[in-house]
Amino acid sequence: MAQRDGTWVAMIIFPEHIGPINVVAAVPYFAVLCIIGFILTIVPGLIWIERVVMALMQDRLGPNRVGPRGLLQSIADGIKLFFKEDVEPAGVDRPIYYLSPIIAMIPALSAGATIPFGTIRVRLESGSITEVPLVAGNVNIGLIFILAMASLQVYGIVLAGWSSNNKYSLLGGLRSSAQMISYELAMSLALLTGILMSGSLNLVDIVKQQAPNLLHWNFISVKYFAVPGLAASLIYLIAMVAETNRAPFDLPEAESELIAGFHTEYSSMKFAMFFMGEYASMLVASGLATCLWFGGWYAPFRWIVWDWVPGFMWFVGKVMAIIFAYVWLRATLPRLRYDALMKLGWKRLLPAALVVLFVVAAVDTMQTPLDVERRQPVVQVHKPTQVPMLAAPQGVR
Amino acid sequence: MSNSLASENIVWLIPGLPLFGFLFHAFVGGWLIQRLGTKVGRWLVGALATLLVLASFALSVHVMVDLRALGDAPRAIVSLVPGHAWVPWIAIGDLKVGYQALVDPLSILMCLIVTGVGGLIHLYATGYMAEDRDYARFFTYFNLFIFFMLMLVLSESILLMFVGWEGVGLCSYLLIAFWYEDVENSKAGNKAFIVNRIGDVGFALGVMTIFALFGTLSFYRPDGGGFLDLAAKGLTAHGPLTASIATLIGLLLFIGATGKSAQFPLYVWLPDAMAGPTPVSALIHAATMVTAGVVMVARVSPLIVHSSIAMTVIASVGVFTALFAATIGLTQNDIKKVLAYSTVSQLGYMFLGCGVGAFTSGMFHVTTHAFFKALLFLGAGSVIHALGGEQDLRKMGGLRAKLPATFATMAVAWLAISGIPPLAGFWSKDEILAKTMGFPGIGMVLYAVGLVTAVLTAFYMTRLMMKAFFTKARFGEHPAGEGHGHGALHESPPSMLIPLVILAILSFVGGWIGTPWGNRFEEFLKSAVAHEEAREVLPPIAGMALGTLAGLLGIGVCWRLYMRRADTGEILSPEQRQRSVLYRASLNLWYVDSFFYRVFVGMGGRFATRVWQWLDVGLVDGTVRFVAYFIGFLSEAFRRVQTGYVRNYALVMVVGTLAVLVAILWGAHGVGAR
Amino acid sequence: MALPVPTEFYVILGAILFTIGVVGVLVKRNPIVIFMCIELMLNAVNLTFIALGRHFGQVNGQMYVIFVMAVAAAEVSIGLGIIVAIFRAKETIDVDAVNLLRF
Amino acid sequence: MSGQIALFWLLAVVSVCSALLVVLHRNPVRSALFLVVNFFVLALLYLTLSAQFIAAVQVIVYAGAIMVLFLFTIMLLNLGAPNALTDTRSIQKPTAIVLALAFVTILTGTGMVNSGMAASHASSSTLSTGGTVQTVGLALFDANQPWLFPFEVTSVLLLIGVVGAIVMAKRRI
Repeated sequence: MAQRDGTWVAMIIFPEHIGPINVVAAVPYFAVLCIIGFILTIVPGLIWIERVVMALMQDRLGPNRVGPRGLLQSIADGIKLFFKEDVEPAGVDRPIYYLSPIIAMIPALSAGATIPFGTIRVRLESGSITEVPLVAGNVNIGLIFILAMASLQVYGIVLAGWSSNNKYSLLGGLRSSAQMISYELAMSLALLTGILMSGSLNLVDIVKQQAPNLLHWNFISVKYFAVPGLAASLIYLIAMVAETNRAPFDLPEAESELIAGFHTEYSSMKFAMFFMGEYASMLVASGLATCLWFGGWYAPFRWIVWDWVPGFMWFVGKVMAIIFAYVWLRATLPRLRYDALMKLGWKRLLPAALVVLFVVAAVDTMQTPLDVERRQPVVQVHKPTQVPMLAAPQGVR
Repeated sequence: MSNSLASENIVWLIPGLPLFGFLFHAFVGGWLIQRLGTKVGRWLVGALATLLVLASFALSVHVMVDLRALGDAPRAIVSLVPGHAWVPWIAIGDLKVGYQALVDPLSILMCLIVTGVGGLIHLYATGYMAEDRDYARFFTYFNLFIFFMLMLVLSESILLMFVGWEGVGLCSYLLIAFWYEDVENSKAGNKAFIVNRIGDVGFALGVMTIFALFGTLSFYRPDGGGFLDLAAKGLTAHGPLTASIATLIGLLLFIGATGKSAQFPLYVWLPDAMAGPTPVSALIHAATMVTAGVVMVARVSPLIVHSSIAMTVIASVGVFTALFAATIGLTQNDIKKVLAYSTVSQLGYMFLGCGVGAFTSGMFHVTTHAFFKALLFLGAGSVIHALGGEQDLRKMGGLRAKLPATFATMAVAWLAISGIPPLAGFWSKDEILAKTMGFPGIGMVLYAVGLVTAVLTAFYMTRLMMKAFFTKARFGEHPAGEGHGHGALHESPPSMLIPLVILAILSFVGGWIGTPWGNRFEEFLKSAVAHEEAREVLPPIAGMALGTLAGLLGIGVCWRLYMRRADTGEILSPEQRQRSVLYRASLNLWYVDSFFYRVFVGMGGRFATRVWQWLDVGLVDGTVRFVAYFIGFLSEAFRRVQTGYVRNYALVMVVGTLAVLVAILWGAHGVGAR
Repeated sequence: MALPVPTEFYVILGAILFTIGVVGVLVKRNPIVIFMCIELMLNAVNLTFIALGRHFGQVNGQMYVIFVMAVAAAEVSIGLGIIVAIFRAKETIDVDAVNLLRF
Repeated sequence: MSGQIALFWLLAVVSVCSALLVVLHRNPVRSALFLVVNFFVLALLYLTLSAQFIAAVQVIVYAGAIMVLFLFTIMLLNLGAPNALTDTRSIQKPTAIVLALAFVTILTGTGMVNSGMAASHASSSTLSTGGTVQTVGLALFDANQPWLFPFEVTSVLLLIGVVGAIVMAKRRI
């Protein structure tokens, strides 16, 4: 196997078994630990980055008291939140009020399960070397799974807004449900475009087919003449920002109108969990964008200068670049008015995404040899019976 | 049979370019004109439309060269969808129709005519329509027309041809009614559309009959399974091809052809169609679309020749139409109406040629007619343009000096249509008449009528020329005209004159490819149509002499008569006109239109009213009313069930479901017990 | 034998869920809850379809489910629209208050 | 009892309980949430039936879209207050319960479920890839199977749904 990318394990080649551990089988567990650990530990860092970058962009000082360059500020904030009194306003719907921060966080974390963030090489017993993707769930419906989880994220916010017994919260919750449903359409269509370009729903396959170099990454895929990919990825990025309720689409928590929106009545750790959920969904959305549009863990092209850089470093780098774009947007753009938000979602992004999807489908059709001259019934090609069979679970046989 | 066509990958571009033009003008054109300003925008739109058609022409030439390399009987079936061998349009049961083109001499000839003449007329139209409000819309329709016409001639199956057939009909309708603010124009468009529907019923029935009898709609297939392949072998899908089958199909298709190609009695729409802009008349109602019927008959000729009845009917209708329209053309005063009846008459000649089995001659006349009739129309358009929209011959005269270029080019066309050697019209008309003589049975009768028609043709065309160009001017020096004229009388701009000149050259030399001494046209075309060696009755030179004489006779008589009355430009005085029954009949179109109106519109309307009153109001409505009263009576009793509570209804539904379940179970157990 | 969980289990579960949905439709007065119960019934049927489809080794069951879901989506959008319209007109959505269409 | 059976029982109990709570709870928001739970469990049941694609679509369509719409409407009309619209006494409720009991007895108890099933156990041993996107898609778009046309018609249905919802809910169009 040619060493066509510089995964870090190109240097350290695992055997299949380290002691009693089967490495290939252990990869998913390892990946789960990596994802959850990464997301949970990076959040304070992200908050610090956001504050510093914003400060730089807005010509302010930013955090500068706790630790060098305010580096420990986020940790101090975390400790503060942890020890704060747990306030429960009057008239809340208690079970839902306490559940909703958790509901807000779980889908974001579980969506990370199907995002591959690198590969490692493993030497099998037969002596051949195989490349194992670092992913918790390498399933064939990976992207749909992420979509499903993304569609669940709205519950946390809606329920928080409703159960707080506060009209600002309720308004925030309503806004966010409308906003997330609206932008989910454009996002799904953009994702569908990406799926069509890649021909798979499995994120590992999607990343792998973008392998050779920059020109095969979906966002400027030369196979589709660059423009549709560019448009679709742009649509995805915009919809992604709206889906994660980030500026300039942060209407659910528009502080100038709604105090703090859906989390007005939340404090201490409950508030922290909302915060974590938001950053987790940002990270997952960025990771998905990286996998689908920006070539996942691959370097732009092979170059002796960076061939030694491991794949997951590229992945993290790309994710961080997208996070930086998030911050950049927040520092630059004012919040949209509500009708402008809806107009953008329904009248601009959705039609544009449809057009792009159509174009990609058309290009795809043109490039696929159809040749149905006197075509035979398709069924006879693969199965003699009238319907495809499907499986019973593999268990007891 | 045919090896592959070298240029098969570019055939799709021939209709594809005009289609692109259509889409471009439809979606971008108007915006472009708005955006870039009238001058630049219009120039761009017009230039693009013209260039696309001319590019199609160039591609057609390329394909023709490649086609000739295929040998004696070249024929290729290529896909119209790039990159795919066969893309289905309809695939239901046995009916399989794909987007495919049949490239053979007939279709490529028509491509050349459509794109060549069409391109010239596009160029002309950029000048003619320059002042029009709906410039982009005009070229949208124009390019769409070219696209559909190319689909018509290129289609591989008769169903796809039908699509093109209807498409050109649509474009014709849209363009006749182009200036739709005027009610008359809209009515003319409607008339064309409705009359064509009558013919289309025949065509559609013919298509269905073909599918029923042959099991396919493809003309030719590479494996020899097309219905013309079968017909050429004297077979149908179910047995031998009998004369009665051929007669049935032939006549049905011919009904379609009479509609589209304005043959008696369905010709009435064509003169009214002159309501559209003149380039439209030239392109659609003279050069291309109206010849679609001839093309179609020539295309299915291997089938039609099996029926002598159908052939005789085609020839008779053709020659009758030729004579009939020529007599009407003698007295019309609108310059475009004269040309319209002349077109009808010439189309009759073409059908005469087809009917007597000389399909190549018919197609030859299609070709030359496209040249000189387009030229005549464009010349007429130039005159109309110069006179600020005036179309009445009585108000023209003496334009020879004012519009020298227009006159010179129109004179060529005039002589060509009159059948004066060595111009184009002479050769084709002569060939048809020569072949007519050899037609068994009534050949000589047809020939005689055709010859008389030739005299009349020369006469009315000379009349037109005399009235317009020679006699004393009968218009003011500053014709009142909005839009077109710029005050003083002026020659047309170069964009209009260049097509005139090119067409004049073609009208002059275009016939030389089909002289009796070396008929290269027939050599080229004869593999694509049914071909029968004609019986020779007179030596060719004698026939040619007779034809020439007929033309000269018509011209001479007319010339003398008008030269005598050069001051008024009228042969007959008003009293003579009042007295002459024949003159009035001809002027009033032999009362055919009013007859149609009275019978179909008047009596038909009364009949329909009667039927409506008795059948619909009395019987159908009566029954419905009775049922309604009856139900109402019952409902009085049962309406108590309607409590208005949805959940009650749901409860009843559940009870019903339970009942059904019990019934099923009981039934199942019953079956099990048995 | 081949199937670890007998298909009958799934079918009976579907029947129970369906019946619960039926009861909900019959006893509830809040049209939104009635609607939810209808969705419950549809899902019960879906479960049966998929179970039986797996049982017979066919993909047909899943096809039906796809159509059921599409129809359910369309139905919900219109149904909730109707409920909003009714609420706007009558200031209540009690199904028993909407009884104009009666004898 | 194998692990799969145990899993089935767990899911079945959760789904039946949540379904019951949907009906019994007086607060529409709670009803909706229990319905979400029910749908989620059903998605898991689909997974055990190896219909992965349907399971994901179940979550996306039902939990992610339809139920959010329900919640949205409940909040929009502010119907979340408990005890709203409890049923007054009438014969409707007892009748409904009796009927339901009859219904479930007939459906499950009479052997109808088993009729015709035993015959075809053999076919289920034919294993393939299950309900993956590929299997479902190939079957759905196969011109030789009857699903393609209904599928296309479904798009029209959804369009009508969109138009209908707007016409219904918008005050001025």
